[in-house]
Amino acid sequence: MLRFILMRLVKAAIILIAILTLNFFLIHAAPGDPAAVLAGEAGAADAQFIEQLRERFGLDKPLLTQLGIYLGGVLQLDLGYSYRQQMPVADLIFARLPATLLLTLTAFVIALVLGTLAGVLASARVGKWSDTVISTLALLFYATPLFWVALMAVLVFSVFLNWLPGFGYETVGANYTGFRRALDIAQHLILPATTLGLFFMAVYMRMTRASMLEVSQLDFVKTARAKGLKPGIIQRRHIFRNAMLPVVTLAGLQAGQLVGGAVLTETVFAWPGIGRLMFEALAQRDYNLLLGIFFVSAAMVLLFNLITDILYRVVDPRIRVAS
Amino acid sequence: MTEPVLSIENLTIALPEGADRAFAVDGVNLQLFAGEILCIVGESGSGKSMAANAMMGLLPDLVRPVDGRIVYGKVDLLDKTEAELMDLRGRKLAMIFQEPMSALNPLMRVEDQIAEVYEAHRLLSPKTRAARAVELLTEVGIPDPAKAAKAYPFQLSGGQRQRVMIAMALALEPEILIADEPTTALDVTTQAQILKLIRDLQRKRGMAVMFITHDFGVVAEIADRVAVMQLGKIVETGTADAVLDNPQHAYTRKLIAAIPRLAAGQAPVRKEKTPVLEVESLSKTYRTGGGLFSKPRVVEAVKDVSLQLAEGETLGIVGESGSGKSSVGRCLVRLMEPDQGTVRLAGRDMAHLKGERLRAARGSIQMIFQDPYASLNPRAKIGRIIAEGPMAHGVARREAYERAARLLELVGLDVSAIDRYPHEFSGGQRQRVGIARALALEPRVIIADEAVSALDVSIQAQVLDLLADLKERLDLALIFITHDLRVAAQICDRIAVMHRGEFVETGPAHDIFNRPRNAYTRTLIEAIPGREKELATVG
Amino acid sequence: MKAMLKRLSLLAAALFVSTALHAEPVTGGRANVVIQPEPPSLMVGLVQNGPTQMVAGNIYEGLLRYDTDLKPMPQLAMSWEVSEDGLTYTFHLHENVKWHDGEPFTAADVVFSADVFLRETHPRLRASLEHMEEISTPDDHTVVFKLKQPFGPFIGIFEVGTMPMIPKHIYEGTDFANNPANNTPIGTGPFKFAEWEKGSHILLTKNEDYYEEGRPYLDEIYWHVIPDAASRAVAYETGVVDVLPGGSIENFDVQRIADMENTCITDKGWEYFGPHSWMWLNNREGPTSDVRFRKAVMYAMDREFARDALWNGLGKIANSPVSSSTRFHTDDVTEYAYDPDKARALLEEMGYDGTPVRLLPLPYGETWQRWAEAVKQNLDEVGIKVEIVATDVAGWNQKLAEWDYDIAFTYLYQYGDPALGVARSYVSTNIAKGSQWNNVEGYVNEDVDALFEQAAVAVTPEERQERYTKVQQVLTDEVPVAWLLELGFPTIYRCNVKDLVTTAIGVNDGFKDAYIEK
Amino acid sequence: MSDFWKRFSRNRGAVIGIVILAVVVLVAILAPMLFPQSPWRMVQRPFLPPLSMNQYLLGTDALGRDVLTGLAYGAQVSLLVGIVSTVAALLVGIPIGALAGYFGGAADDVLMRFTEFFQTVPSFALAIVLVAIFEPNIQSIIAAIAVVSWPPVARLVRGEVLSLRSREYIEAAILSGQTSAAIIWRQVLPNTLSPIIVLASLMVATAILLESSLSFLGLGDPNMMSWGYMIGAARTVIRQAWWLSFFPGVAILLTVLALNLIGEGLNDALNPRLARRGK
Repeated sequence: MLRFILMRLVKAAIILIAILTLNFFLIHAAPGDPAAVLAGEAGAADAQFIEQLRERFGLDKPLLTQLGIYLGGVLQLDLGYSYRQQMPVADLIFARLPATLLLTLTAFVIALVLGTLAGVLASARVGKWSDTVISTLALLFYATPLFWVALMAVLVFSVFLNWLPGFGYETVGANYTGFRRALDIAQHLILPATTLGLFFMAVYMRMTRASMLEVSQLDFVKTARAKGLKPGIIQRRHIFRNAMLPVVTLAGLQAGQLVGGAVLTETVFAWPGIGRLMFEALAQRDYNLLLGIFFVSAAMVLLFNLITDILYRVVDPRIRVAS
Repeated sequence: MTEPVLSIENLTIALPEGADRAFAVDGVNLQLFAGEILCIVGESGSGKSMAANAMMGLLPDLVRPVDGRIVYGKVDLLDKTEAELMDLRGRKLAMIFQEPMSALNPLMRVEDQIAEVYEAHRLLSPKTRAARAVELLTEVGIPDPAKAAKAYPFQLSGGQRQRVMIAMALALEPEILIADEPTTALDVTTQAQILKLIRDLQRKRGMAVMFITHDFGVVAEIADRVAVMQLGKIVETGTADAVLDNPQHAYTRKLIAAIPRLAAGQAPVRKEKTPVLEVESLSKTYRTGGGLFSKPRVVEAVKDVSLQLAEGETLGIVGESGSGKSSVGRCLVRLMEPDQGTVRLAGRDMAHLKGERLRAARGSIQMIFQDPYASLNPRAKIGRIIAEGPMAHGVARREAYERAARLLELVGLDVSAIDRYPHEFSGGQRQRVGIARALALEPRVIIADEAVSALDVSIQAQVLDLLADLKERLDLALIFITHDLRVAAQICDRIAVMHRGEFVETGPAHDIFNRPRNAYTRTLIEAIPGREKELATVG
Repeated sequence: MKAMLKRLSLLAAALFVSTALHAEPVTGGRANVVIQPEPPSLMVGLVQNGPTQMVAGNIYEGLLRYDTDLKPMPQLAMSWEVSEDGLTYTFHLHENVKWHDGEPFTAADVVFSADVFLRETHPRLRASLEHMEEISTPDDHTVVFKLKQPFGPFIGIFEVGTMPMIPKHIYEGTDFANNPANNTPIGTGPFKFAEWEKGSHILLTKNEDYYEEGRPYLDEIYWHVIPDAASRAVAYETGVVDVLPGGSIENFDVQRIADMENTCITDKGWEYFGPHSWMWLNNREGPTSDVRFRKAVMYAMDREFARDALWNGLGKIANSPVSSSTRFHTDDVTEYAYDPDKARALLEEMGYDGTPVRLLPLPYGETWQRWAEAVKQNLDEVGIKVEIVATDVAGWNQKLAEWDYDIAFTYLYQYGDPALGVARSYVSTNIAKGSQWNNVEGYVNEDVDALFEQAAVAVTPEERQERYTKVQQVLTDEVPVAWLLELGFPTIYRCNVKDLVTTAIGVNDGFKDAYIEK
Repeated sequence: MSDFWKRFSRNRGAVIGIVILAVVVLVAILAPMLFPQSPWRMVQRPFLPPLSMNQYLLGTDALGRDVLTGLAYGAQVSLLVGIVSTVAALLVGIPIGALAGYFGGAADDVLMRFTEFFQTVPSFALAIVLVAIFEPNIQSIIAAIAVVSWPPVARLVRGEVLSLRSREYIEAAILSGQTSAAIIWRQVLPNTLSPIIVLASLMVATAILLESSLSFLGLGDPNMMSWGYMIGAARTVIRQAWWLSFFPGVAILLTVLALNLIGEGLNDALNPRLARRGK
């Protein structure tokens, strides 16, 4: 197992460097540079000022040298300095990361738990009305644009009904502490986490349902019935566990994509996470910050994949023992 | 006569709309007595499995019994509620299946799967259940039962898995065991062991066993009584000896006649011909897995194999699964790259040709495949399937299609087939198309890789006749790869027995069957189901 | 349409009643204010963008403030004199001013700020300092600026955003950009920096040692970072914030928020900046190089509609390159009313062949995007084919700097004087690739160059006015750019927040005088 | 084929999907005839609520532009982007998957690492960066969507080809001396068609969602009236004018739903083995 993890880490590191390199060139291919943006915000600038900024950012060096400097830093776990924000990139990202993690993980858990439950339920009553209702809902969630659901949710629950806060991470300026603060954050979390989770919930539901139905056709289920086992036990012990294998794989893949989906959710709900940070960094050509965000989100994808693989090994003895 | 433990009366099971016939099982009457093994024998689609599943109440969703009764202990099982059936299953009626791999839950330990039988009927404590599991495993003859109990199914061999299935079925000492083709997926030596195990256990416990099979050899080994099914109906029942020795119904007779006889004829003395194919020291080793940190697994599939094949000669390569027989065939046609050795085809070494020259040389050695459903491109018409080869070798389109038409006639199909798609044909017809395709390039050598294994016995006989006929007419050199010694006995002039990648014995077919020199060859031949019976009959 | 206009006029009327009454200031309380976007830094000597100035204007101070008529008022300088020849500016500083860290503020700090620190870091001030001969300190509380030649706008450069006072004892001899003290700004202002939680809020607390007795009134200012316009509106509605500085919320929301109870709105406090919007028209090539085409563009645009639909009826239609709040503005110019027929006629006359023109919107949010769409439709309707080129801030900067556009939206500040904020966009000596704050349109007219040059150095206001009037007339005739609106940015606040907007830079230095009525 | 239609039309969802999609396609094609005026034209006062004027059934937006006209022209953009980007993704994904699956070994390794790499980059973020960098216009949007959506195609095709590769008829084709190119083109790819068609119909749906998400963030083609743009532009005025974001959202929902229904119907009809389950 240890060797497996080690191997995966080496592979992950290579992929990360490749991603950083690709993005490095992509970003530098974009028109405009951070010096000009920064100068623009100052309201006026002359060539001397912009040159001065370029020198400060190291933008006057050849591109490959810049890449080398950057990757050299990354290898020492230094993500560089954001000149736009006048702070180390790592600080900026880690200030925002908890919010994104809270949002995405909550959404992920909601989606996974409710999605699989609904899928199991639907597969158990396949063809009956409850299956139809669940499947139709899942299809609707699946087809609805995330940002639109988010907007509608704000409109209904925040504007019209005034039940839940429609934006932000916590009540600004309230200065709650302890449990009160946790409750406050939880209230703010409900709408964004649910809307972000809806799509994935639909995905898991459809996947679970299909997988349950497929597994229930397999021979060992017949064996289990031939033993005289109750349908409930067969569902749980035999069908569900086997049906979850593809769902686990998918969940791992999707968990990474949640980070991307968070950009939209964070935008609509003004959630102070790295999705928004990325969008801002992009417009301002904050190269280091943008690369840092890509680094962190790709690392998260890889981490999720790793967790999935480990989980898979725990669930599936064939893989566990074979290695 | 004593009361049957179970009797099936006029059982009729309907198929869903759009199936090829209305009833899977059509008015079947059967009686099963304690202490006997009743074999239900029939070709695929005869409805024999359906009947068995109906007894367990395990019919597929869309299939339902419409008439008749299944009487067990004076009550009709078809009337029972699901809960009542649940109580009977495993306790009074148990079942084992064809595929021991897929019939076991891959994610559960063996002992847990056995213990579940007790759990389902709320018997024993969890601890004693585990102990019982080991006892049962011991009883079904699994080596190191304590270790096997902790194993997952994938860690066991096919035979061991089937033993686990049997252990599970026997856990609550049921009155009736239903065995649905339990040995079909197993190698012939393993099959012999499992058949013996079932027989022994049945004797010991006085169970009634309903044994479903397509193989008359197996019937001869194990059956007390036989029921022959055709298209959902029972056409003949009787004691094993009566049915096998003196079949009454035409269908039964046809089936029995189609079984290849073991008695390999003395090969006619042939005039010496120059060998068309000479293979020397062929080796192939697989390496799987392995990477930065792990060692690869090495399997020597083919070890130093040499053979010669003359024009008009048929060489059989026989062996169990994993023996490397298919690898030899694939190395010869270069679907697989041999590591070492030479393959001289009409004087030219095929083993080291590359690229365009290999492509051009391929015409002279062709292959007939096992699965008639997988060997024809479902999206191509028959004409194209046959003509493609010649066209790839530069034959003009028209000429290639004309040749295809001639070949279809040759293999006994109508010329109109040329414009039809594979799915319009039966398995046997498709196999004929496969043969026509192999002939289209006018090869010197044809390799038939399990070419009749997927076919029902009656179809198998027809295809074998066709091959024998073609061999005669076209003076073909044929390498016939098979696991079925009966088939090999019927068609081959010489036989090579393969075991763990090596030819352990090579010789004329007659000698191999009558005077096997190698110990493995002997085991193999002795394991052929129905052999004793046949020898006894022939005398 | 009528109903809407009525609503808008009510809104406009509301603008003028807000600051009318004066009562006795109340001490204490906290102002909750929106800050958008989050400033990169509060060190106003290094970073001069809008949000930095807005927050830091209450931490740092300049020598002077300016009222809404741009008249100088005392700040760190108690009083000042300008010599007759307009060459010597003498400032007398408050004597008991202390930096937030307790060090005394002296004339040496002024010299350090203007001549050392800002000369290096502040390009806009650097340009004005070109006119300065020397700076001297006869004593610790007197500073004398001596000019090379008269420079009318000089008196206007002492505001906190243009010439903030930087503590010499902290910065002298250090690498200014990387001085760790940048994170804990030290000024002389009425409020001290207390706390900054990135992504959340900035807290300023009252400077108890402030040199003006009794001020400030507020205990603290809480600047909320809410990175979403709709959310900022909600924050005001739910009472989380009390002040929405200009540009905090989308213009479409202004009407609704302004209609709320206890809510006041003003478009004052921007006079110093005089935000003036126009479209750059590329004078070098393409259809826009033809003056008839440029005039057609002026006639084709329905600027009144844009103002009413997009800017809540706030702001004025810009009829001249000089904003009406900037000194030396004149109305005696060629006017371009909405007249599509005239536009079509002009296009006909020049023989416009339907060559498409590329339009760059200003990438600063929805309003600007909509405006570009509206203008595109206006131009379409007189037969000008327009293709909007979407780009973000960085791309927009680059395209302008490299003259890669036909028409491009922009708005620039005028800093109270045409010499500071107007001339730069029209004089031919200011044509250079690589910047978007110069003569980007590539307009060349020697007369205009001469008039601007003379006006800047003329000694008396009358002389200056004469030349600026002339130049405004020439420019409106030749339409080097298409002027749009003098933007009105509304500051929205609870009516019990008093005396918030009293100067020409409004909220930027407004909390010194502001108090909250209970 | 008739068998296919029979199975397809037996699926109620699929029929509903086809009907909705047909309407959307018709509206897109007929938009210039149904609504001769440009969707950008300011025709009435801003924020006219729906149903208040017969001529402008769904009201007007912040600049007084007709919402219904916008929806009709938006259909063009959504379908155009959805279809073209899917075709582009297929053109990239199918060859990569086919080559990797057919040749295996080192080629497979290299191509699949490449594919994996693209799957590791958060796809929506990558799309945003690509569009922002190459500046939002119809080409860059299509390219960005294609870039982030080809990996699943490659994986699917590879898997299919891998399983077909060991099919006996492919081996027979090799033995009959056909070239690799001919085998891939004539034997392999035709048999991967059904899953590709199913995937493609779902990809069109996903592409429409992606385009609308990009437009919503302001990364749409500014010269094209798209549904995502309409919602994005309406976001800031959602409290004054709910209809501005509501109707385009419903349009996206219905179109994407229709494509998903069709995809499922196709799947059931093309893979009858699977279809029998669960009924």
